[in-house]
Amino acid sequence: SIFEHKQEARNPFFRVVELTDQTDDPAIWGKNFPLQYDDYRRTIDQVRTRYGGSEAMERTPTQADPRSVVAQSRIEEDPRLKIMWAGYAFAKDFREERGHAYMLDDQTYTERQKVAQQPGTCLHCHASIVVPYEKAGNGDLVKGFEKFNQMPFAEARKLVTHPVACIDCHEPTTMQLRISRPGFIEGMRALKASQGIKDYDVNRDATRQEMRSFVCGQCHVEYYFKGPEKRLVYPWANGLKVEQILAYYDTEQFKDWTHADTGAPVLKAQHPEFEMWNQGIHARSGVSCADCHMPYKREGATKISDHHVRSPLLNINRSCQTCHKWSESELLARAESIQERTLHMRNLAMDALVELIGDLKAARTANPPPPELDRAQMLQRKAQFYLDFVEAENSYGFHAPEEALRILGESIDFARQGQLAIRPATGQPVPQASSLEDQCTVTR
Amino acid sequence: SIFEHKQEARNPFFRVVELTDQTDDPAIWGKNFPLQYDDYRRTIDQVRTRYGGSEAMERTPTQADPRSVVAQSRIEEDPRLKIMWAGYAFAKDFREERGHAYMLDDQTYTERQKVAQQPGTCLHCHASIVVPYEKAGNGDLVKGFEKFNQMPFAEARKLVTHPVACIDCHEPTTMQLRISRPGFIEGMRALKASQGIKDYDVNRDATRQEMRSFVCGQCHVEYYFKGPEKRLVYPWANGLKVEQILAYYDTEQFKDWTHADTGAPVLKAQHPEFEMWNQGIHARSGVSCADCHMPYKREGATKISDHHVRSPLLNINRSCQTCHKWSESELLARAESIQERTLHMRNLAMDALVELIGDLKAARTANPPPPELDRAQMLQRKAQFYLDFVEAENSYGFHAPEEALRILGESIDFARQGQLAIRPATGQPVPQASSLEDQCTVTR
Amino acid sequence: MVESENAESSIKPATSVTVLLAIVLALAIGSTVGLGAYTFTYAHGASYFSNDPAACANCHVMRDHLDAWVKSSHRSVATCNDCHTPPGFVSKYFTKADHGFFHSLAFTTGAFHEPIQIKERSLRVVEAACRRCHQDVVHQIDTGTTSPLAMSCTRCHVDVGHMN
Ligand code: HEC
Ligand code: HEC
Ligand code: HEC
Ligand code: HEC
Ligand code: HEC
Ligand code: HEC
Ligand code: HEC
Ligand code: HEC
Ligand code: HEC
Ligand code: HEC
Ligand code: HEC
Ligand code: HEC
Ligand code: HEC
Ligand code: HEC
Ligand SMILES: [Ca+2]
Ligand SMILES: [Ca+2]
Repeated sequence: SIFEHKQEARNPFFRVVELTDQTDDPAIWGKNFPLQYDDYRRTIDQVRTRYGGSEAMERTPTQADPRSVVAQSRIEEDPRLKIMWAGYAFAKDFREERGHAYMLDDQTYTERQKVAQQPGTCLHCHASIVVPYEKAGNGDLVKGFEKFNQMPFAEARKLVTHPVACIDCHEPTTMQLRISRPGFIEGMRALKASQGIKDYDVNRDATRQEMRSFVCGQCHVEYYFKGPEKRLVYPWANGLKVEQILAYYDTEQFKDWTHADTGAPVLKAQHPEFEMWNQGIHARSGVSCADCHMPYKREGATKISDHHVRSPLLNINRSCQTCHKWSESELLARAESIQERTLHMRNLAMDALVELIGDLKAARTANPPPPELDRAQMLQRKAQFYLDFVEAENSYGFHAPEEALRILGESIDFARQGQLAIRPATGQPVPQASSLEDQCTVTR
Repeated sequence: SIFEHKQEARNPFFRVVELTDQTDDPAIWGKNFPLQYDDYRRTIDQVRTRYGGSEAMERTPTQADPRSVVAQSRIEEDPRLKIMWAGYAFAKDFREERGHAYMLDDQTYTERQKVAQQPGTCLHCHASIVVPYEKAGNGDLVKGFEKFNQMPFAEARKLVTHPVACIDCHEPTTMQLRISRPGFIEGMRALKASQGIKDYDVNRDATRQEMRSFVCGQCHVEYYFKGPEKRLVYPWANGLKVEQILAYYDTEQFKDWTHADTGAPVLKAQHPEFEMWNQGIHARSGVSCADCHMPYKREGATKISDHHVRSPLLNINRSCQTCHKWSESELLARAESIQERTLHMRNLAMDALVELIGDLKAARTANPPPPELDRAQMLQRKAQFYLDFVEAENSYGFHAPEEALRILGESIDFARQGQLAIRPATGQPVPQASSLEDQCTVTR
Repeated sequence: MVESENAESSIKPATSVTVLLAIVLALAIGSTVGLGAYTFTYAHGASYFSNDPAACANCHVMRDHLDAWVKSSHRSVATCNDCHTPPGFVSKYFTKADHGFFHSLAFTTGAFHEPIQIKERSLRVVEAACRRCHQDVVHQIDTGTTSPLAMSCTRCHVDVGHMN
């Protein structure tokens, strides 16, 4: 009743336990902040939206993989993905991502662990790792990070217990947002340097509104493992746009793998939500990840951030209507029409790429192989990275609708040019038995 | 009360002269509405924005063309347009459009009049034509319209005096907006019919807010001349999207001309502002043409619609800032970044099309011509219409940024597929002198 | 879109009046039983009949709107009731009773859509209020229709009363 409302209004929360830099168990934080904790735990929910969320698929647990529920397989939904990733672990197992509660298990038990030997680096984004890093580095976060990177995954895995938890985003005494991930700290420093800003320190220099996106950018980004130290690096030294990231990889002469069918030195793009969001109108308007994925909700007289991080389309009134006057159904329709258009172009780009891969496969066996084979392979690298940059981005274009369509359009152009590169020029007749005869008679 | 106020509002205008359905001279209307008339006359201004407006180019008047100032030539700015339009009047003269004051002269004196025999139909959108139509039809607007369509341009031209004027958009006694153009009335009826709405009457059924865009849609649309009667038809019977319009032309087996270099049956898209705006977020949000191109302005004690119809980027504070709180420079930057992205993709699509045209040219002379020649020609028709649909749309993508990029991406795909269609399959070696020798020795 | 010609025209005083009077009187003599009435008095129901914006902000759910109003261009020229209540004793107090009584009810039960959205009828009241003060400014553009929603001011000036 209204009486309680007024009571709550006076004192939103009071602390019952003390929290330190060693407290990584979210349940303990939950004693002070039960409302946020309750929502946080609800990330186990699996609800599917038209293009997002995730579907709970039953499976019979095995010794090797005790999970009784997983998310739907993306490579079964669209087998063209297996052709794009031929020769790489993703062709074996790639699923729709689901809530934060699952991040540790899904990483531990994915088939990708079996077909390839993964480093401890992986845990940077799948576990509550502030305390483990500091332990491993004897109080030095970065040293701990480097130690983890060089361990085999299985060994490193033993040192972590929780998925992302309170301490990964919050400073325990003030509850201020805090960046805990070396990958992001170093990535932002490189990015700002490219813009002429010297030794940028995200925890010192970022505004509060920026932090509401940066805490997510700690993990929802494109990345690679650099050198034998398997250091986690965010490829931002030239900027966040797809062409700037590709240029970075080209100068580093980096490839994720050699394509099994075509021999092209290809790359795998991974969840560049932060990079794409940066190219969109919402970022430009100062709208943060948390504004949409952790909107304020009223609990009695206080407003809290919804810690049930999920698709905003499951929560449109809080996520969108604070800024947009349109009805829930209209806002849903607007988001889905952006996603539908993106998916349509993504499918055209996928077809073009698959056809290029087919042509390259044929061309390699031809004798003599076409002179432009290398150029065509480099065009596959380009077309594929551009396509995957949108494919791997999990909003189906919503975070930056125009940028997504621009990238897909260019991807189509690269793929088709690759096909053209290894075909004889137009007007040159296909050599036919007959025409050959003629030429022979001539030479006689 | 609201009612009383409304009654007063009904006829708020102090009139010094009476206006009838015969009054086509705007100067007379101007006696009653001096503010609107003054702004209306200012459409003679020529100011260039980054992608729009128009530039005043001096020229020495001739007998044939007395204009002392014209807008810049688009085909000189980008000669690839001449290749796209090879064999069509637009390859001779195509200029940036400018203010309403010039519409009648620019149409009368364009070089396109000299290289082709144009019908009276043209005047539908370049003159104040309500009174002339009714005169020609003895009081029947549509009859007059049909008469005009069948006259040669020169003859019809003698029957009109003013560019678009008050009477073309307003009902003279109430000043309410009114649709006077048969082309639009019939086009909307066909469109609505395709949506299951029977005999739609735009002047009876449209809301006031819709009318604030429909008056512009009378002319800022794609069109063609149907049959020997040269009837002006807006190709909307399947819908307003580019693929729906192309499908309409395909079933009508219509072509604007046969491409000089390739023999393809091609189409010319023209200023589909209304169609593209309809696909954009602003239309979806109920924002009309007049909201941006005729924003309200304070004149003394009252607000009026700015009848100086022009680029909103020359008037950002009134055109954009009532709805968007961003600074003028930020709003300008947002619009230009949309246009820049569109232009970038438009250029890629233009390159792809020009390359296809080159290949087709070569393929036609080849002996034997490649079997897939027809398919490649149809792909040129598609690629070219899609590209021109964005090229001819005068906002450089602003009216519907995502739709413009979608269309350009598909255009690229069509053009490249056209090139591939007429090339020998990959893996088939280019016949080389040497390899021929070998084969000959074999046969020996 | 916010605006639509079909939206039929403004309040029908005739029918409303009786209903209104009933409610208004009922409230005035506080004889209505149940939570609504309890809340009404608790939330300084009496202050409903004043023009003090604070009266509205007795409800924390109205707090945001008060804050947004304080930031708006109308802060110094119009209070809540200038925009949210129609002129004329009866309809004015009916609307207040609506905000007071039904909002009290909604507030107490917590059964309302968040974020709070203006109802079409209330929007009509607001749209009429704009015209009350700005007739001179808009008499040329606000023509040819009997529904204030047909030519919506708030379509463009959405934040004159509440600047977020
Ligand atoms: C303006 C609102 C908005 C902002 C800001 C935003 N997102 Fe999203 N995000 C969405 C929408 C809408 C979707 C699509 C959800 C769906 O399809 O169900 C989405 C999808 C996602 C997904 C996939 C979710 C799923 O259900 O599969 C992830 C992950 C994500 N966003 C992360 C981020 C990150 C990280 C940021 C900041 C860098 C961010 N988002 C910024 C609205 C937003
Ligand atoms: C420590 C790394 C990390 C951080 C920090 C992080 N995420 Fe995630 N996020 C993940 C991982 C890993 C997954 C996938 C989990 C899985 O599929 O098992 C995920 C999944 C998601 C999803 C998909 C949920 C679904 O139903 O598909 C959304 C939405 C999301 N994150 C948004 C955010 C937002 C917003 C933030 C910041 C407030 C954030 N994440 C911070 C690692 C992180
Ligand atoms: C830079 C942060 C980061 C690193 C490093 C990282 N992940 Fe993830 N991972 C994420 C995010 C964010 C998601 C959710 C978004 C998505 O699935 O695209 C995710 C999702 C996943 C998923 C669930 C969806 C799927 O792909 O099936 C698996 C499994 C996974 N990661 C395994 C790994 C493995 C194995 C490694 C190491 C080789 C790794 N991750 C390294 C951030 C990271
Ligand atoms: C993935 C990042 C992330 C994780 C994990 C996380 N939070 Fe938060 N939390 C946020 C963000 C973002 C905000 C908004 C902060 C701001 O606006 O400055 C926030 C705000 C808060 C606040 C301030 C009040 C509010 O609700 O806005 C509290 C208290 C809080 N979180 C508690 C917790 C607790 C307890 C946990 C663990 C159960 C937790 N958080 C886990 C991102 C996170
Ligand atoms: C904190 C404010 C805020 C939130 C939250 C927000 N938006 Fe927006 N949205 C904006 C702004 C600002 C723009 C840019 C246009 C403008 O300046 O008004 C925009 C633009 C849009 C556009 C037009 C962009 C385009 O590509 O056509 C769509 C659609 C949209 N938002 C949908 C959503 C949806 C769906 C959600 C919730 C998942 C959402 N927005 C959440 C502020 C917000
Ligand atoms: C939301 C605002 C908005 C709406 C609504 C809108 N336009 Fe535009 N229009 C623009 C902008 C911005 C430009 C780009 C002007 C420039 O580049 O200088 C433009 C460009 C144009 C141009 C080219 C102008 C020039 O300077 O060369 C024409 C013609 C045009 N619009 C007609 C229309 C018509 C007809 C409609 C309705 C069917 C419409 N517009 C709706 C904003 C709008
Ligand atoms: C009777 C036909 C007709 C109508 C009605 C019409 N236009 Fe035009 N409009 C034209 C023509 C023709 C031109 C090009 C004139 C020229 O280049 O000589 C033009 C040019 C323009 C331009 C370009 C100005 C520049 O500087 O480049 C804009 C903007 C424009 N119109 C907007 C509108 C809007 C908005 C409406 C409705 C309120 C409208 N038009 C109604 C025929 C029309
Ligand atoms: C359906 C309406 C419509 C018809 C019919 C029409 N025009 Fe136009 N015309 C326009 C509009 C709108 C513009 C301004 C936008 C633009 O230039 O793209 C324009 C611009 C022009 C221009 C100036 C820009 C340029 O292209 O150089 C010329 C010249 C012109 N028209 C000539 C003609 C001729 C000749 C015909 C008949 C064959 C014709 N128009 C028929 C609507 C029309
Ligand atoms: C190309 C179309 C067009 C032409 C030509 C045109 N008007 Fe308008 N006029 C409009 C539009 C659109 C409105 C806004 C009407 C509405 O909102 O209902 C308008 C509104 C008006 C109004 C109402 C008050 C206001 O300013 O909003 C008057 C008076 C007016 N016009 C007079 C004239 C006069 C006089 C001329 C000729 C000198 C003229 N108009 C030419 C389109 C036009
Ligand atoms: C009458 C209101 C109105 C006017 C006038 C208006 N806009 Fe908008 N604009 C909107 C709405 C509504 C949206 C959609 C997002 C939303 O729902 O907030 C939008 C979206 C946008 C977007 C985001 C779309 C995208 O593709 O990212 C941009 C950019 C924009 N407007 C710029 C402009 C510019 C520039 C002008 C002036 C030439 C203008 N607007 C005039 C209401 C308006
Ligand atoms: C008893 C607490 C309370 C008080 C006091 C209060 N409101 Fe409200 N108001 C609410 C609640 C709860 C809602 C949401 C009701 C709903 O949306 O169904 C609301 C909704 C509204 C709305 C939007 C819904 C509608 O009816 O259009 C307006 C406008 C409004 N209030 C104005 C006012 C004004 C003006 C005052 C002061 C004269 C006021 N309120 C005083 C609780 C209150
Ligand atoms: C100058 C006029 C004006 C004044 C003064 C004003 N409002 Fe409003 N109010 C509006 C308008 C306009 C809307 C509708 C905004 C929209 O369309 O979303 C509105 C909407 C609301 C809503 C519904 C929420 C929403 O966004 O639709 C509430 C609640 C509200 N007002 C309360 C108040 C309170 C409380 C005050 C006094 C502190 C107040 N208003 C003062 C014009 C005003
Ligand atoms: C109680 C009288 C009153 C009411 C009700 C009222 N206004 Fe005003 N309004 C004023 C005064 C006084 C000013 C400041 C002096 C001036 O500019 O005329 C003003 C200024 C304005 C301005 C110019 C400053 C700005 O904010 O841009 C606009 C626009 C405006 N009002 C629109 C509206 C709209 C729309 C409504 C209804 C939602 C409304 N007004 C309701 C009295 C009122
Ligand atoms: C299509 C958008 C639009 C609509 C609808 C609209 N206005 Fe405006 N209004 C404007 C613009 C733009 C200005 C700024 C004019 C200027 O700066 O010269 C303005 C200015 C004003 C001003 C301030 C005049 C001054 O400079 O003092 C008032 C008051 C006002 N409008 C009231 C209203 C009212 C009341 C309504 C509804 C009857 C209304 N407006 C409808 C766009 C609109
Ligand atoms: Ca998901
Ligand atoms: Ca122009």
